[in-house]
Amino acid sequence: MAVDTSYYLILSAAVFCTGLFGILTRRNALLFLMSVELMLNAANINLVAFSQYYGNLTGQVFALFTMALAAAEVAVGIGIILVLYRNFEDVDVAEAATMRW
Amino acid sequence: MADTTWLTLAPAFLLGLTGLLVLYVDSIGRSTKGPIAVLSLLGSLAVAGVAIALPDALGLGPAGWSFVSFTLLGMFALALFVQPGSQNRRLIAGLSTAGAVGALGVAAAFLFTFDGEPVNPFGDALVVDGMSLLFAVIVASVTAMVTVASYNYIAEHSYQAEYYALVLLAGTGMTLMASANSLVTVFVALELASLPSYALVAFLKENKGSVEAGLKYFLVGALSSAVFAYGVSLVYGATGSLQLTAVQNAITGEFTGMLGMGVVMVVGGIAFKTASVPFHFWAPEAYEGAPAPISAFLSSASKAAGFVIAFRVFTEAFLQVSESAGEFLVLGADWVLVFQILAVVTMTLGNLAAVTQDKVKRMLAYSSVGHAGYVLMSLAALSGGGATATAKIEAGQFVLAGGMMHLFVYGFMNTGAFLFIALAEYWDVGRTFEDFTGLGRQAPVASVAMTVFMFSLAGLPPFGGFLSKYLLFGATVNSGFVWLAAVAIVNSAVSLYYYSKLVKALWFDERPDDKKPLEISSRPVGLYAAVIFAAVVTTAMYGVFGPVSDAAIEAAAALL
Amino acid sequence: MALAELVAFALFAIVTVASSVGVVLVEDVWHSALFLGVALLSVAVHYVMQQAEFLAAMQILVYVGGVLILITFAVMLMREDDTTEVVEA
Amino acid sequence: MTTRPELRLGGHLAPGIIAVALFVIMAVVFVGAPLGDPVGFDDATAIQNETLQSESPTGDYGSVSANGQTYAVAYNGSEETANVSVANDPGVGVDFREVDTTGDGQSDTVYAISRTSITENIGYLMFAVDSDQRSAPGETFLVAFEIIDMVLVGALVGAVVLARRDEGGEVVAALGLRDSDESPGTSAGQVAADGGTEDGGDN
Repeated sequence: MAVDTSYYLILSAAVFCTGLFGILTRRNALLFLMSVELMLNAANINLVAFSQYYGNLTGQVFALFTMALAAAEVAVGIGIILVLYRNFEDVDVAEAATMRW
Repeated sequence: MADTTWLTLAPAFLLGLTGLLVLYVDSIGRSTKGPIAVLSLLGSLAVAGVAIALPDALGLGPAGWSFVSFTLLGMFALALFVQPGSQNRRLIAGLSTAGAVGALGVAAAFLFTFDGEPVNPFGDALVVDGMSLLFAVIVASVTAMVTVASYNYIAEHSYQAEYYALVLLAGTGMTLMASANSLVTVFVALELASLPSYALVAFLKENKGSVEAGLKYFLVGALSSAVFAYGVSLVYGATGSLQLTAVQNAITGEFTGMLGMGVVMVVGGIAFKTASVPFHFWAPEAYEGAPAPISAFLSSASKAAGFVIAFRVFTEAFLQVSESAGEFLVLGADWVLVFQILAVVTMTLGNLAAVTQDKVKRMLAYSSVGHAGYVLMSLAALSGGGATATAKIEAGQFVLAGGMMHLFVYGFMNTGAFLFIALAEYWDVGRTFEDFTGLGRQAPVASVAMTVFMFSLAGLPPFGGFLSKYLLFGATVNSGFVWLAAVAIVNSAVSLYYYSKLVKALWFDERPDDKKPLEISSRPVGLYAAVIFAAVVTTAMYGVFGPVSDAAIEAAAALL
Repeated sequence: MALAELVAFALFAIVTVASSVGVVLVEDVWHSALFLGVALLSVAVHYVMQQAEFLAAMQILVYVGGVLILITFAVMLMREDDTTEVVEA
Repeated sequence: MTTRPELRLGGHLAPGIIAVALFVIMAVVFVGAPLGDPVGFDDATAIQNETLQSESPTGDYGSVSANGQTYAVAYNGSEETANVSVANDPGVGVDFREVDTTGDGQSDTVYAISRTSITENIGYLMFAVDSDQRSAPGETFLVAFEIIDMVLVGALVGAVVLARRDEGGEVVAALGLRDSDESPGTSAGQVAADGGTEDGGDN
């Protein structure tokens, strides 16, 4: 067993923070969606690493559920983004500002 | 005799099954899909029959089989493609309402016959106890009012069956959130409540406000669910399990940093669902842009469901209470302190922002944020009250019960208020306070109901809101958090200003000359029924409050 | 052996982090989607290294095969013809 | 036409600092966490050390409990590392192997060795199947699985409702701009949420 669990944790922290950075900087709704995917993946890396650490499958099964939920979330998200595009001809989050943000 | 503990989940089953059934019924009327719908319905029923007849086949147990049939039903519902236009609007709305009322009846019956022994249907991942039943009652009654009101509100729209199905599925998710006893179940039930809600907020596809609200709700929701998932992964990392009691037992103090970070992130996920700071800013947008019945649904039922998760997760997993050893330990981060800050910031921010609004729906949205702040006090005041652990536990039970009762009353008064907005939108009244002037003469019954909701939300004596606020604030003082209660009382006083501003507009203000005169000819039955029902319950809360608050105190006692 | 695993981890960790940074930093949404694909695939490699082979398979099937295709479709549908700079606040 | 990826930098200072600061905090916490060697799922670690619970007077059979069940085992006590024959076959999930730990020539310990793959175990956990072959620990997820099922129904219904374009109750092409069409939303699409104003209620 070569790789320490903490290495994986640092990897996941890096991916999580990258996703957070993307959310803070990018206005494009699709980019936002992709950044959220990165963050969910970071959570999954953690879960798998801890699953290995404890020799306990709970983490792996939960990671599977997270994947399924991410897929469902993307489906709904893309539906909303499509409708947004039809209404505003843009997917810029700030562009859709009928109401104050 | 087969194991029947799964029957305790009947409220959730009823809501979910009705949601799927609505999709079937909608398909049966169509020439091409009718036969498929009937066949798949029969197939699923046959599997359900097998499930009951052969409980131990394949080692799955009755729980497994009942769920297999559920899965099949869901899969077939997908196969019947969603399509616009509805065959029988009345049937679909009636079926949905019947499902919600049925769930309400079952939940209420279970609540009042509850013997105090928590049941674990399907292992440890779920628990049915007093608190989950109480919140099932709240969610089911809000769902029922919303489905009744929607009958008129979405009368002109396509995708009726899908609308009701989404509402019912979200309601199922909220009911399951109330029963979730493991962080996995919490997470997936939260998503079940959220995903249909995103679609519902953006349901008015041609309306820019609705689409924008849907987008913002979705973006913040996706972000917070990612943060929540990461928090859960850290809690798992610190303890090696996800089941709440197991988490509590496994907390050793070895991984304090990781656990603390996980707890803070879990707080973030819950803050989204309850529309609290720091994930509150979606709330005014989403509530304002969404169809008004959906605003009512989200601001009442969804908020209650978020809080029930908070109550259960934090008291079961991150709090160690031992009366015999005299222990009352807050585990992980000092989340009580976090909740104190969040409560003060949330209620102050919500109420101050509500004061400045000139649109009624947005004012209600901000006031809903303020009310989240009040309920947060019940977690913020947990650690106070007395020198001994026993005294602390008793004080904690009272604040928790106060929070539950406030959510219970809020479920009626806030739903009613938003449904009155739905009524105003139905009449094309407009959105600002000025637009509402003179409505009292045109629609006196609805306006009286709205006046009741406003005064109740402000916490004035004759109405339900007074009782729950009295209980909540009193319990907070009892826990030794006088300053917190003082902040809440000041906030309530502020809120009286903007609530009475609306009442004044309804009854006393002269209509400005530049506004076109109101012409209200229709009296939509569904909307009226829901609004009046909510008003009657809010007013008659004196009769209901006693027994329900007893149940709430018992439920809180089971937690601590 | 331990060193080999460590090197493999470091290599793929660099790929994962670099491509996820790429997702948030590149100009074009389409490039972001491609970078996301690389990131998701390299995460699958980490899963294999942690005895989660099934999860790795699901990662590729569900994420790369499903989610990414969906995002790609959305990108294609909504991409503006000329790469106009999105104005930042 | 393909374009080279271009980085967009600048104007990201504050979010960048936030992200890096968060990363540093997390990294410090993770490095500081007293994580030992991972347990993992290898055969070597999945072995559960089971001491013989009872032994026959002749020393050639006994009972051993593993995974919550008790099995009768028969073995030849004089031969080291000999395979144990198991009386009531626990299935392919668990193998028993005897080992002489005290060095007296008598086997005194039986190891239960997991033979179930991780993937198989994930299946058992996910559907809460009670099986002798379940060897890895973990919680059961039947409820979560079924809730996910409902989530997928809800998500797909929601996505289809949103993404489908329809005019006057009739489905037209699934995609495209609304404004490029001849007749945008008719009265069926008009909504009251903003008081019925055309501009989406920005008044």
